[in-house]
Amino acid sequence: MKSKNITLIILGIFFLLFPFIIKSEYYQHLVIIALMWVVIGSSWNLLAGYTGQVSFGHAIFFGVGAYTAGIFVTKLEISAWWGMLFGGFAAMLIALFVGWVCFRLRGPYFALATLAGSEIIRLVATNWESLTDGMVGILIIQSFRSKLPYYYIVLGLAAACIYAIHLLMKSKWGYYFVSIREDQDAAESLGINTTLYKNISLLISAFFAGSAGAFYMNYMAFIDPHVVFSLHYISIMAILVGIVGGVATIMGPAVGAFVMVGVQETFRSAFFGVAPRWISEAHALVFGLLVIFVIMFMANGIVGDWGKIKRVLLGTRPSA
Amino acid sequence: MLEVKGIDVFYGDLQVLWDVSFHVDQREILVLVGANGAGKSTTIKTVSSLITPRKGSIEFDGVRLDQTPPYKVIESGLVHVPEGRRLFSLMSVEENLIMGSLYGEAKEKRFATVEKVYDIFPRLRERKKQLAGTLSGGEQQMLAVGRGLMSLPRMMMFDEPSLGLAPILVQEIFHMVKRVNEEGVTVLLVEQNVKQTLAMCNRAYVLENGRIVLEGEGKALMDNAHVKEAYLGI
Amino acid sequence: MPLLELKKLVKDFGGLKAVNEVSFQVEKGEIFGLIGPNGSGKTTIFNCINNFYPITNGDVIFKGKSIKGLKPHKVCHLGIGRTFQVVKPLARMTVLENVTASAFCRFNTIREAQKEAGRVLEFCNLNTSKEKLAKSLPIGSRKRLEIARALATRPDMILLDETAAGLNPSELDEAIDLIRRIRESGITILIVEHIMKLIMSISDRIHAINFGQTIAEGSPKEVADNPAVIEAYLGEEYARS
Amino acid sequence: MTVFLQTLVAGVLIGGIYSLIGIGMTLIMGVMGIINLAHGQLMMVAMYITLVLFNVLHFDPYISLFVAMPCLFLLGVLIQKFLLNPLMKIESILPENQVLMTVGIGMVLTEIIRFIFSSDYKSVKTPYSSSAFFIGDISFSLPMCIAFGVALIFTGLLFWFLLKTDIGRSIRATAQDKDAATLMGVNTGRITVITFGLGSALVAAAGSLLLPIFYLFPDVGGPFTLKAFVITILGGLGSTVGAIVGGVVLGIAESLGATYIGMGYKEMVGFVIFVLVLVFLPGGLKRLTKI
Amino acid sequence: SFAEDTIKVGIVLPLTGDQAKFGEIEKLSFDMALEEINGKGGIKGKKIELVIEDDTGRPEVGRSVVEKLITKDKVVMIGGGYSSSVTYAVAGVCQQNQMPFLINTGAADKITEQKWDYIFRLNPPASKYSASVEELLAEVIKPKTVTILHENSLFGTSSAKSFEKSCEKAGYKVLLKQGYEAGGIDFKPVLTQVKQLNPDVVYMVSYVMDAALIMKQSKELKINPKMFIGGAAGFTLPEFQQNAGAASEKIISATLWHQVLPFPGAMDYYNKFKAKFNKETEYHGAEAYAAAYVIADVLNRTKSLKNEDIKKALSETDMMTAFGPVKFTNWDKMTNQNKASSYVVQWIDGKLEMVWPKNLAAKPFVFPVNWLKVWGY
Ligand SMILES: Nc1ncnc2c1ncn2[C@@H]1O[C@H](COP(=O)(O)OP(=O)(O)OP(=O)(O)O)[C@@H](O)[C@H]1O
Ligand SMILES: Nc1ncnc2c1ncn2[C@@H]1O[C@H](COP(=O)(O)OP(=O)(O)OP(=O)(O)O)[C@@H](O)[C@H]1O
Ligand SMILES: [Mg+2]
Ligand SMILES: [Mg+2]
Repeated sequence: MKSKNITLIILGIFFLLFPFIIKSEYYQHLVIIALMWVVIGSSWNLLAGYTGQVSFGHAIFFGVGAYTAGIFVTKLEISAWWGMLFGGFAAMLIALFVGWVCFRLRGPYFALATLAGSEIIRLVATNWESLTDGMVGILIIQSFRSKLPYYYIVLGLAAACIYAIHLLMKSKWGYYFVSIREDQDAAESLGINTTLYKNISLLISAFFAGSAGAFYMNYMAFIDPHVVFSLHYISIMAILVGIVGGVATIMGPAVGAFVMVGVQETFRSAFFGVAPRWISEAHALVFGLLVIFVIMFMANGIVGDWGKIKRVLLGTRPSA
Repeated sequence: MLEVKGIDVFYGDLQVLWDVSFHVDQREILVLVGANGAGKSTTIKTVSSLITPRKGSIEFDGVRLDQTPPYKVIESGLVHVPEGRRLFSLMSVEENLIMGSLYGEAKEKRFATVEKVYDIFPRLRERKKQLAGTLSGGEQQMLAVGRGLMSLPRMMMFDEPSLGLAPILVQEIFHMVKRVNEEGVTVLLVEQNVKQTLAMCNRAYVLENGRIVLEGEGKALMDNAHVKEAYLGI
Repeated sequence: MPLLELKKLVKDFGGLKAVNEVSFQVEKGEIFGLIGPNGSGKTTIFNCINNFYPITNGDVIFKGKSIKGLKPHKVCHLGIGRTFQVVKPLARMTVLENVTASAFCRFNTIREAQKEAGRVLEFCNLNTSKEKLAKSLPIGSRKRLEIARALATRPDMILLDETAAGLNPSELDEAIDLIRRIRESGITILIVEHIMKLIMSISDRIHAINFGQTIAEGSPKEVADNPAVIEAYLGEEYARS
Repeated sequence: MTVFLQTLVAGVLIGGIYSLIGIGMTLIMGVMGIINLAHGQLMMVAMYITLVLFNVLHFDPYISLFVAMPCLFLLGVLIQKFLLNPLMKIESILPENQVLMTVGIGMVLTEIIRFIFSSDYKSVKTPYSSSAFFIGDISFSLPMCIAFGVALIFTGLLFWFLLKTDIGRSIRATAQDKDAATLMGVNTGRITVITFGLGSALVAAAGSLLLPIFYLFPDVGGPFTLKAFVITILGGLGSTVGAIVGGVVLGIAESLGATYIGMGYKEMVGFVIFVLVLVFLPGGLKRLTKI
Repeated sequence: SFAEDTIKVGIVLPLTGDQAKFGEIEKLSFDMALEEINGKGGIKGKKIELVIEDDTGRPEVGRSVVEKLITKDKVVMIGGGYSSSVTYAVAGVCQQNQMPFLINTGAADKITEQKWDYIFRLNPPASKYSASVEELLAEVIKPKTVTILHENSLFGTSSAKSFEKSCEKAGYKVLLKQGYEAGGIDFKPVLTQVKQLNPDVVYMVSYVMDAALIMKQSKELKINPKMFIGGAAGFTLPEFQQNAGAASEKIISATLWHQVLPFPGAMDYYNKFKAKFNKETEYHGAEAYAAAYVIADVLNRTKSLKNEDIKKALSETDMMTAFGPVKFTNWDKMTNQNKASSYVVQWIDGKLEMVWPKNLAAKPFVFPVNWLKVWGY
């Protein structure tokens, strides 16, 4: 227990000082993106890993958050930073509707419905030009030249998200979420309002994903429907982050986010220019192979299967 | 007919059976008795090759079942009526029965056998088009047994066939097991209903914590002090 | 006033009348047995009481108020706990967590809920398996876990659906003891069971149904001697023995 | 009126193609319960096979059908045997792992094809590619009519196969309870493998028939995967007749949507129907028609 | 390689993902130009090294790429920029770091409307693609009614919008304007509507395969306007003609570039590309090819490899390329924007011919056209 606390403190200090240790904007950018994925992955994990409602449409909430921030600028002419607050709430608003429709379904049907939902909202964003400017996208002026403010904002968001989920899972709600995942009928018979608690989980999840979206708008300064409502690059990536790191673990998505962003960039840049160029062209292939590998050999993710990984790395056999 | 020799069985790292040996003779009714979790179902599952033993051998009429893939076991004339019925819940009653007769002679005589099963369980005939999943517990049990009969087996293994059945049906199930046996089918029966099973069987084994602790004729075991205390509640 | 009253309860499954105008009253503090051949509609009646299935017709009155149409979790909060014939453990939670989750029904903090859970587990003799995952329990313990979970919601009434199926005679005695102790703690019991030794010895009154319709009601002895019950359910052999 | 009729005809015909894509899915998803997000990618592979046969051996796509189907059968068999079946033994918290696996498979297939063929658009040009005949004012595209006919034939065959043959029953039995099927003498491993193979072969047929009408690039599969889901859910899981009805209904709905709401909303119509059916008509059209 | 011997230039392109096809053409064109430039001795004895990185079509990845190019590879300037979203993200970083960025494809108008002095754009913004078609309409076709179909991409939407505006200005009635998701199989529903409306001009902004499908299906439906006009490069590619067959005949299209244009090296580039890579190239490739030459020219002229000097050299650019003249000026609301013109080409007897502007025309514009006869009905 104690050594765990010490590790956490060291990690915390490291992240607080990171921009002063590593000055390269390139690495800072990668860490900012990874931290953003920590938020998205953790929020997905709350809904899918803990509550058992596997969403294939987290892009809905991410995108709505991003568009809220963007539309604040284009339509209301107020700072996109307001989006950091309201993006989360806007995502919750959509989540209410998504929940109303999709929670009538269970298991893979829920997954498919959320997938369809994200495609629907992408098409709405594409076609509703008067609000979203369609495929022209929304372009804002970045507030800061330096990366530091962005870094600390997203670091704060990630820390808040992980800590909130940590607290949540130790409370009544946490127990209820897991009960729902294990057996909805049993949960209902134990006095758990499954509809309500599934929605609560969804709302919290949507809030964080939406905030991450709003952050993306602020940081990247450009969005269009294909970017923020992308099935592959947002919804599926969120699942991968969760699964690679370990579903239903607090730190899993955090680990998953850094691993996924790291692996992606390593291959994309052909091991930072060391490896032959064709490796870079194969990075999408590598990505696919990685998915297959993780599911086959580390079904519970890096954190979930840590014992197993350690055994393999150290070459020890499981004790009988 | 069936010869189990010294099997050790594990679920993952957890050992459930220790050096279990027993044999079933032609045409007899053999009963396995044991408390909850003693490993009765595990034994049956191992015999029907769903689980592979780490040690020991299982031979049925000269066929090494522990080296036979599970789906081939039924072709050797041995059928397992599983615990908890395990029906094909989205298929109709009749289709479930047909699924019991996929190979050889059973396939040729399929439709005659279906009628025979309906005669044994008229309730099933009434519901032949209903989906198995919507049957009540008892109806499902009848169907599970009927499905087993469809393969025209030489030996049947029943895993708690009376579980959850009304007394009137429990009687029927036992009658039926008897009848099946009288028609020349060897029976291996696992039951909690110790009194009745011991009364009707030829021989029995008592399984405790994964080990065979007693063996003997049914009537003899009924008089055994340990059995009386632990299983008959006397 | 009866604690629970069924008024001409009807449940249709697309043409099939699984329950057809069944009425009975369960008094506070009694053990009320419900028997009937397989498929006669017992589990369906349970599912109608806590509204896993919507009722086709009729009414269910609990503590003087209709609970028709209330969501299952509301029914639980009103004080009806239930078990499932096909057990539904929260498989990848420990036994303690299973019961704690249900204790949250009456307690809001984790400490109180865990304390309550500990108490209930003790009561059900599950203390030794506290830290085991629910999925690793043998079937007998799983059935007891069902009961423990229902008890942890502090019900006034509990519905037990074949919680003794698959137990051998000595285990059966433990189960009977447990059910008696539950009643002694002031909880009314509505029980479905096929094991005559159990149901006949502990029930105050028994209600027998067949094809979804009432065929008899009365004391265990009355019901056991009822020709309709013998014909439909017990069988001649049982009656003779 | 002409606009309406032409829209309707266009919808029905495109529905034929959709049905073909849906039939494979209904087998894999509806019957086996495997959610296959690589379905469209499998079709894409079949299209490339058809293309190569056309370019190298000058095979007509309708003949290549008989090559592409076995090839995809084999590919499906390999995928099921080496990637999906092993998953059943792995215990994980979310059963949806299997879904993600197919996402990975889809990505790998796409990227391999991109490696071989680059991202360029490809197409085959046949004499009948753009031939049409007229009934009154309404034009009927010939290749689409052929695809429609083939869809009908395959539906009939599959319907019969699943309901009336022992392998068909074994397929359904395996989907519902693997262990029980094993006890009844079904080699469940082989059955799942065959089923996935068959589903892949069916979508291969769709690919070969689509090629003369459409064109080809490595990412062509994705949207069709989604369409296949819509069709399968709309028609009712596991219902072969449902697949064809679902395909045609989707085709008509999209066409009407394109005409009367706006071309940009065409895809959306499908998804909205999808969600509506999932929520308000669970079981799909199968529930209405009872087939 | 030794840092002293080479000058590193970063190129940001989508080499995977759904835009990879075009990224690939541009990459090959850059490589080809690089070989030529270095083959002729490079820049003042040094060779240019292009560090081409994959942006995967995602803005945040594009940003990773450019941060890496700047901080790790220490490039002296950056080129490329395919999709608008990535281009914008990259431009933002470049401006912040005062890193000269020569855009050759990213077409959103807004990119050069930010008053960013380090950002230069070789290609015209999306809204200016149809200028010459508008001239042709006014002078020859003189339509009364128009229908517009466009793909729902940034390029499709904004060029359709600007075309609609100019139609309104010219007094043509726009009967229908519909966007569609690229990659559809069946355009008949919307084409049936077009047929019913019977416009004088059908204007389509589509990429090559959609373009071929739309024309084939128009032929199936016997749509009969005065003219079918393509608003984008899709209608100028050989694949369009191969796929649409007879349905491509006499179609006209706006284009930014075509190998038949009388620019020095245009036809050479096309032929060389085809010979070397055994596939077709089109205007995206030409843009990249020209950009490489602009980069070489700038590096030749710059006083030093300092960012400021390169920026200055860029802004003084005034040269002829295979893509046409390149000169960066400030006009409308834009900064450092090259004023490339657009042209009209027509498929005549299976060959693409330049027909507008008149002074550059290789063949006279065929008009009016009896479509049913052309299609062989
Ligand atoms: N899949 C499994 N994984 C791990 N342990 C298991 C599994 N199935 C059974 N066990 C354990 O193996 C032991 C024997 O179980 P088995 O089902 O064979 O008992 P049984 O005698 O049939 O009991 P019952 O009367 O309850 O049916 C039990 O302790 C049980 O918990
Ligand atoms: N969801 C359902 N759909 C259709 N029919 C159903 C459904 N559930 C139950 N039935 C039917 O209703 C009848 C009553 O079933 P129920 O499960 O209530 O019986 P039961 O009395 O509990 O039997 P058992 O003692 O075997 O558990 C049965 O005939 C069953 O087939
Ligand atoms: Mg057992
Ligand atoms: Mg029941």
